[in-house]
Amino acid sequence: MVPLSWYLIFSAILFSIGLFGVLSRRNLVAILLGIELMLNSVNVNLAAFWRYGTVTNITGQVFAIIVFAVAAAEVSVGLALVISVYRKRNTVIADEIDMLKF
Amino acid sequence: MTIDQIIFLVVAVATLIAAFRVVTTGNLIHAAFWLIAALFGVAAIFAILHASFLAVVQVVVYIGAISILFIFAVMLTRKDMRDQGPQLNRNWGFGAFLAALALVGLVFLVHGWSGVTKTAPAFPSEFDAVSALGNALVSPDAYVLPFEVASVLLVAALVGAVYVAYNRK
Amino acid sequence: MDFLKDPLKVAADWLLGIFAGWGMPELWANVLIGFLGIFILVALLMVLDIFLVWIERKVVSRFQSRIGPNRVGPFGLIQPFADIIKLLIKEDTTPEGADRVLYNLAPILSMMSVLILWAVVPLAPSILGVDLNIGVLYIIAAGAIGTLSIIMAGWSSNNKYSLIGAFREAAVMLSFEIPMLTVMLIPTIFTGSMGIGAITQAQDTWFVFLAPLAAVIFLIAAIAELGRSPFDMGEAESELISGYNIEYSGMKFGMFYAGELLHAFTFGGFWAILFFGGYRFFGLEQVSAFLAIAILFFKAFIGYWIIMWIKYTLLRIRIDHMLAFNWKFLTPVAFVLLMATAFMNALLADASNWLYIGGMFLSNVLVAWISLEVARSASRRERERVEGGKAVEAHQ
Amino acid sequence: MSSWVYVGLFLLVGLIIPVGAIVAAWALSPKKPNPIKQTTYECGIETVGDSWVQFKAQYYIFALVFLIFDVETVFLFPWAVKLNSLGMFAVIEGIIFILILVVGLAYTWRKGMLEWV
Repeated sequence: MVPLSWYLIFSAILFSIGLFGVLSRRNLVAILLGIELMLNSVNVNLAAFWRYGTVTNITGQVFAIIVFAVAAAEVSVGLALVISVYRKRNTVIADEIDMLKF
Repeated sequence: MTIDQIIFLVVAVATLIAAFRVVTTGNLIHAAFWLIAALFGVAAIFAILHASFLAVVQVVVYIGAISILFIFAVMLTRKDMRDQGPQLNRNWGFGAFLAALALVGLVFLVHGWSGVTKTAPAFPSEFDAVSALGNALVSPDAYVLPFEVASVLLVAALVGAVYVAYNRK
Repeated sequence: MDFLKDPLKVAADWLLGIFAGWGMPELWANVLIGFLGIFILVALLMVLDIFLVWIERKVVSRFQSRIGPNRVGPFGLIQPFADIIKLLIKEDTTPEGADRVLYNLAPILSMMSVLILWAVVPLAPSILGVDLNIGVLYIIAAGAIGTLSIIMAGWSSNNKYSLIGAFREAAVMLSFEIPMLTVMLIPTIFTGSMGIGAITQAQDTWFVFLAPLAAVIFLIAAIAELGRSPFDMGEAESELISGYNIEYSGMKFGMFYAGELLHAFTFGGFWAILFFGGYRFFGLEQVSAFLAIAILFFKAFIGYWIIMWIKYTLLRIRIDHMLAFNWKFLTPVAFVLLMATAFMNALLADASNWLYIGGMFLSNVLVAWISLEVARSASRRERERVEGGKAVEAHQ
Repeated sequence: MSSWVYVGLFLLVGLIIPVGAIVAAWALSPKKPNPIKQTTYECGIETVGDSWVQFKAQYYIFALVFLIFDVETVFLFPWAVKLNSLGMFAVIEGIIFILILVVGLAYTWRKGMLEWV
């Protein structure tokens, strides 16, 4: 059997890769791609804890499903904002969207 | 090593490679397709975990809807994709450092926790996760409120996103 | 007698004995037997696919008062094999500037998305395929891979037409997935399970009598998913030439074409399974597994024939009309039908069987009638707005 | 062994067969490329510019509406599975859930965002 730690380490690596993407990509869409990876790593954790805890207690899966809904809401609003910014400023580079700068 | 472990390792390594390509590929369409590969790998992990419902929902929602939305968004902003220029910002080294720090911290936390070497309990053969989910989502003493609030959240996201993205001429 | 009832188990036991004789561990032997079984099933499907080409060509010829293929072999039966040889030895061109990996991956994924649908098809009472308890969603998940392959093909070909075709096709496929998912909830409600095998076994009365409107909506949404006329916006020969697969030639085009035909047949099969009892036909399925498979395929062919009939009869709809039809008519109707079904199901939970069937049938008819009336009055107002009062008189 | 192993095998076979067909065609077919053959096919007219076309924002709006309703219907599947044993209360919850989302659809419809401009 696969021990629980493998899943946790897998999701930790996935989370870190996503975090790296969020922190270092210049493109707004690419930043959102990184966020997707991070949300997925959370879901892996939730499913793993459900499987390795009490299986009949479904809480882990309920949380994972709520995360799906949150991810859908996040992506739809996030990408809509990117497109709106692109229309106004003609750029999707995060550094160049500096309207709030002093 | 047992067969389960080999399957897990193959899927996990493939997923992580795909995830790494997501954050390093210059061409954003390719990054979106690598994201699909990574999401598919996560779906396979769900299947290995016996979370059948999550596995198909992962494919239906993430691959069938979210990644297509990403591809459409990339297409809409493609004039400015700048596939050639640098894809990482100036302080990417700092970002890498923070990501590595997060990884080390998480692994340290996992390492120090006693429950980590736990193996999975036998999967009860009569247990139907989908109907248990159905019970949990609609019974008042469980998650009926999150269930309804999720629909409010989705409507708010729909109205907000469509309003922002709609091109008023 | 056993072999007729449950051939799969007999064959599996026989093979297991052979493999055990070779000293193979039981686990590996089971996996190998599964692999062989799946391989044989998929190979048979590909053979069926070859004949679907012939059937499609013959049927369309008859619709159009032609004869169709009739030179090679009796009734032109060998024609599809000649086509395959031609596809195999045709030079395969890749357009300049194409994204080679994605360009080659797209036809493979397109075919795969169709083949994996057969994993959940219950062929007979003893042959349930992979009896997943989420079978209904699995169909949609496989469809998601199909949508992806179309976008992949359109983008990687580096051609304006294929890109436009791919996005139109993707928009249509996405849109019609909502009514399809919604009406798939209705057999799920009746059965209390998402497993396709369980849905088949629950159909003592075919679900088409309980939910005729759901069956119609499923068929419409399935045709849109397939990208067939009247919803073939992605191909649109007269404006986009061939849409997303314009740059493909040889076997890669063959994969798209064969995938489309098998997909249509498969959805005919799913229509039969979800609403017409699958392999069930007055207890005949219990006689032999082969008879059950024959019944399922007969029903699937009827579904496929109806899809062909619609394809070769109706004209292509404009894309804005198509999407408006989905979002402003089909989706609301599907939602109303779902709510009505859930409500009636709870209301009639203790009623007798006949009352239940009658109530369900009447509620479906009622929803259909009301929605058609609403659509009619709305379209009349629309006509008045566009054409002015007089033109409407002329229409009536 | 869970039944997902067989789904995995199905995926594998579903990959092998089309790949086999394409590889066989690649092995058998003649390969004589030339620049004319490899140009993009646009009805014989010389191709102008790259394949980037003005992408309609409306596709994005439809994908967005689809995403929200997709998630919503997926939420309803566990509800539908348990509906027979849960009684009227669960039905009303589900109907409320659907009605809230129909409000979203009505909003986008009313604001004219479902029009193909």
